[in-house]
Amino acid sequence: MSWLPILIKGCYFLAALLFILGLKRMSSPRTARGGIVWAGYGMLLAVLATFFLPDMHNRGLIIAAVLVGVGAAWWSGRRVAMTSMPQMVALYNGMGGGAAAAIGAVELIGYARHLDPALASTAALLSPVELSLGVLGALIGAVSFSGSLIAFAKLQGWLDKRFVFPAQRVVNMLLLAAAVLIGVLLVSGHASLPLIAAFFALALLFGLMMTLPIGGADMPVVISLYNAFTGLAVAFEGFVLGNEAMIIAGTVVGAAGTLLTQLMAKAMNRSIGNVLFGSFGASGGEAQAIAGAQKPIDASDAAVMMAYAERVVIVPGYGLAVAQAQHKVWEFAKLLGERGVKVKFAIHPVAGRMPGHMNVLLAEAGVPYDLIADMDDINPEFPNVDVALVIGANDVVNPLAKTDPASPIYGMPILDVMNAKHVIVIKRGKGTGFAGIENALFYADNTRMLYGDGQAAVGELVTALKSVDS
Amino acid sequence: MSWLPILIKGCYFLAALLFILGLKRMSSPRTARGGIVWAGYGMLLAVLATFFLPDMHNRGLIIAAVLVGVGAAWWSGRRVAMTSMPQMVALYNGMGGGAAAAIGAVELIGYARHLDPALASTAALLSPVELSLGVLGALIGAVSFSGSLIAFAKLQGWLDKRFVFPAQRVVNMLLLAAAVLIGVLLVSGHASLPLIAAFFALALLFGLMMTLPIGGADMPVVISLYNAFTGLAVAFEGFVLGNEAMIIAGTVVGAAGTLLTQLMAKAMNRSIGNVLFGSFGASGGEAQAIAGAQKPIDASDAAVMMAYAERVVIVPGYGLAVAQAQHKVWEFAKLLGERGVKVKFAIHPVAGRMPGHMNVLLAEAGVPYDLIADMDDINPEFPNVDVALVIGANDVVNPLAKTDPASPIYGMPILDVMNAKHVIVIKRGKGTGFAGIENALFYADNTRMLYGDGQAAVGELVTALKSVDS
Amino acid sequence: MIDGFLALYIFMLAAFTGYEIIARVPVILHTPLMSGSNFVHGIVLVGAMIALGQAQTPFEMAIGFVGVLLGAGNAAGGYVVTERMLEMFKSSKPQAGKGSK
Amino acid sequence: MIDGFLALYIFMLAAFTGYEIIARVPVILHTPLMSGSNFVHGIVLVGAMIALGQAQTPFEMAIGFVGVLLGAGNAAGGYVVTERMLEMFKSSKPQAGKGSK
Ligand SMILES: NC(=O)c1ccc[n+]([C@@H]2O[C@H](COP(=O)([O-])OP(=O)(O)OC[C@H]3O[C@@H](n4cnc5c(N)ncnc54)[C@H](OP(=O)(O)O)[C@@H]3O)[C@@H](O)[C@H]2O)c1
Ligand SMILES: NC(=O)c1ccc[n+]([C@@H]2O[C@H](COP(=O)([O-])OP(=O)(O)OC[C@H]3O[C@@H](n4cnc5c(N)ncnc54)[C@H](OP(=O)(O)O)[C@@H]3O)[C@@H](O)[C@H]2O)c1
Repeated sequence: MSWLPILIKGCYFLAALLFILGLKRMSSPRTARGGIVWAGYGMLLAVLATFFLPDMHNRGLIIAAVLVGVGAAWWSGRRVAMTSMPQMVALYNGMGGGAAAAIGAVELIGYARHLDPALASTAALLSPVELSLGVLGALIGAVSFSGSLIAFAKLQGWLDKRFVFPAQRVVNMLLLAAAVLIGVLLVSGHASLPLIAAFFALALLFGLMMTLPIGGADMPVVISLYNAFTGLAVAFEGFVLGNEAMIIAGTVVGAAGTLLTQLMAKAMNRSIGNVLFGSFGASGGEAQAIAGAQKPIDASDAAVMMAYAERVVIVPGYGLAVAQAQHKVWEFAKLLGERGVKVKFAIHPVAGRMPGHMNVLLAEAGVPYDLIADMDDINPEFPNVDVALVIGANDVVNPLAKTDPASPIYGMPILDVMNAKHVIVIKRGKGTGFAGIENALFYADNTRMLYGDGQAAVGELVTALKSVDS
Repeated sequence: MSWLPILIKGCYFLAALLFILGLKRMSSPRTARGGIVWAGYGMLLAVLATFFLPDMHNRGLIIAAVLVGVGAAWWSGRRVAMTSMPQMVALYNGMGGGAAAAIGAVELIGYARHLDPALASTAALLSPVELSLGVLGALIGAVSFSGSLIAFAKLQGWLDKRFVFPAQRVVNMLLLAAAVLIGVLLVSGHASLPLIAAFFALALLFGLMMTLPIGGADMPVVISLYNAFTGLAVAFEGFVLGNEAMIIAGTVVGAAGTLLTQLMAKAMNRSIGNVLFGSFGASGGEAQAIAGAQKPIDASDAAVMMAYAERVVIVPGYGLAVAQAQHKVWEFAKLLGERGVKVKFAIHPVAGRMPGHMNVLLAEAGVPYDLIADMDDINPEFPNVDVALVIGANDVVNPLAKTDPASPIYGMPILDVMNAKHVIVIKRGKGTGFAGIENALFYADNTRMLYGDGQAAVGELVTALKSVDS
Repeated sequence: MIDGFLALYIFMLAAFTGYEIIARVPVILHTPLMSGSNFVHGIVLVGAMIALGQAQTPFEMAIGFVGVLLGAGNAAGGYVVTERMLEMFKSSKPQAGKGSK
Repeated sequence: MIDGFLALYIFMLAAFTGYEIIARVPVILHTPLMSGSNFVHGIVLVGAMIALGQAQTPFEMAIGFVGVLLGAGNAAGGYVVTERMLEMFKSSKPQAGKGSK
């Protein structure tokens, strides 16, 4: 080995190390920012080193493609709104899956060309193990590609309807089986251009059909799963190319993504299988009837209540994201703080539509993360809380999850808001949440409803609070 | 590759996997027992597979050595007392280091033989990288071997005196430098039997000299460090032999041991360097004078106090291990429990002479681990504790660690026993603890001293408690 | 070319590493973590570059070009989005006395 | 024979794995953990067996023999001691009502 290949291999090693260290630093909000920067340096290093590999042709094309890809993604990533993060992650993840599939395609086409005796070249053929993993990686990558694009479209609101037809699961399984069958043919020496094309067409179609029937609100779980898929696909293609950095980075993401997906599904009290194939909410059974009526309150009364409270806990939910009310809420919390009220935020792990969704929004508004409490930490404290202010949250504070075994969310851990001395709920009307069920909290004796769009209602609270004498 | 080598490699892979899964299961007392069993199966598998390697000669010798080694270790390990665990771990660890050094020696001798043109065989020579790592592994292994044996002897009480002479560090460094120099000669093509012998002699001597001046009570930290050393040595020799299971198991232990060593040193508020080279306690500065006198109490008064208390916390220390009082203490705690007193045990991370020492002793006596509280959990509770019963603990409850910057233990986190309403301390007399300093707790207004050997004193408490009306 | 067993070892160890590292991340960081790990598999860009660098026919080159484009998008997009999110996480400690604690 | 870089990767990943796994072990288990990891490097026995299996001169065989002896002691001793300690750790849950909680 001369020094250049060693240097390049060293760069790849360093990149893998930086990725792992970077992810490790993401385990605390204090170091997380540094973590992504480290990982970014690793990526830069690996990409630069790749230019100096021996036997690299088409350098001009490569540079052009990199510039266009980086430029477009950078530009879109810079200007997208924080509330659209889930779909952007889906989009970028799909691109990664597509790239893995493209690598597999190039390798397969090259392999098919070498099989042709008329064109047979001296280049080494792939070993059976490499070939199999290459095909597997291509399959997974292609599924992740088309699936992620559907997820993107759904979250973006371009595909509102759930696409369902009879025997859907059978059709999907047949699609997958056909793709796998052709994959086996490819591996066993029958690689040819039409077969390769059919393979990718089937894989892409399967990803599409698989994702279409899943409801938009389940998409974050699906995205996280496809994220793990893409990682695996990258690891497999890395094996084909003999690139250890790809194997390691891909596998780490594969494992991490699988774990994250499990954590998400668990926090929603569902299994991954149920998310992918289940018909959520159709659990049958008669729902408990809820007695009583919702009791409204107006903004000035609510403001007075909180102004003279000792402890207020604010519980944001998906409605906060819809209303983009995070800045107003933080303004309101600061005003309360200036009056000496102790304010905390309580966040349910699956509030909103992706894990940590609320944390990102509050962080955007400038809420320091040490004012934000986890479910497990805050739940025992609610009995000492004077006012719990629920803003656009519904399922995550629904006591039926504890009391009604027939409820689709039965068993999901919730924020015990109903234990607070008073509860004020901001929402637009009688709309249900993600699970589409009634919420007993809204009818409780100590609950008052403040109807209105999240941002507008909090704005009224701010105005009202300013006019309360201090 | 035919199927046998693949099968053997598969066994090694499985062994490595079982080791990691086993260590992972050790992270909770509920699964820990299963963890060591898993790791044990991995070891069995790897050893059995090795018999079927091609090119294995001397099978009879191997079996004889394995039987003798396993037999002797099994026998000694079964009958050693729980209080002697630290030295047994040192002994077994030293054996591992010695085995790694022996592997290095065999490889080096074989290498030297092949260098001799008259005897040159067809066997492949080691590559420079392999040779260097082999020599490094042998060096580390030999140091760990002789060092661990000294640690064993010290803990066993065979070597009480600290062995100190002027310019010791310089001599030690010269020894190490000489060993490294010869190692470099060996690697650079000058391997010969006398040189190899000199290399090992120097390495062993260095391990000896390095460990002799360290005080017996610091030995656990040293053992943990040598444990990490042996792991590294095993990983390096694994590289020479091309055995991935050894590389992985060795490296995992190397990393784990390093972390454990750091945790131990940190809990003692010292650096690893300070343990190895420092002169502990010679930090100079004037110690705070302690006002007041120690106020004795007799067993029957102490028993009455605790019999009518609501909450009692028992704090064991090194003296509990010396007095072997764990069984008596648990008997006493159960008696209190029967009277309705809430009893907990509070354990400082470095109470005793190795981390988790007290936990093992209490577990031996049958104390369920959920009655045992960590320092961080129990400290805020002490103000609500009626009686804190300190048995043979000293440094870990010394408030001077918080108040006296001149104290050698200043900055070490302690159990805040002094915040309890009453404190009863059992010890033999005015003896100091490991750090050799006075303890302000013993002179506090709310502290009473119950003098006597740990086991005898607790026995008196038990008798006295039985005669208190319930 | 990597020996199959070595690849298996690397695969196993990398999976453990990924699992263990992520298992400690607090819920508060799950969204940035998801996009951060999404960024990390952007290393696929390197593979796509190699594939395009070895492509010989125009058809292979076209597919390789698309692969590099997509890989570059994955890497760059994942970075920007993650960095933007993490930038926003702040503690109240430095600006003490200002907040509402 | 293992390629140097692959060994480096395995080394790095194994180090992370070891570090992360141990970082979660509670203090209560530190002594058994120390002896448990001591057991795990008893895999050196396998290496010593290979070395003795390849030894050719009586001198090499003698050293190899000592190596296997020591390695076997490490593995067996480490196992017995760890198992004995861990066996003792019990929860009070199954025998509820009996303890002093
Ligand atoms: N976080 C995740 O990872 C994730 C992923 C997938 C699914 N989920 C699911 O999503 C749900 C999250 O629960 P959640 O409590 O946060 O939300 P939710 O149950 O979906 O409820 C949102 C509420 O906000 C109100 N709302 C909507 N727009 C509003 C606006 N502009 N102003 C004020 N209020 C508005 C709606 O009532 P009105 O229409 O009356 O205003 C609705 O009741 C859970 O069921 C969870 O399982 C979470
Ligand atoms: N755990 C570790 O990993 C580790 C490792 C190395 C060093 N250390 C150090 O060891 C110390 C541990 O603190 P500790 O509080 O557990 O112990 P300690 O400070 O060493 O004190 C032990 C006390 O027990 C008393 N004692 C001895 N034999 C006794 C007997 N038979 N019956 C009753 N009492 C007896 C002694 O006083 P009398 O002589 O008056 O009876 C002595 O004051 C710390 O300084 C720590 O840094 C710990």
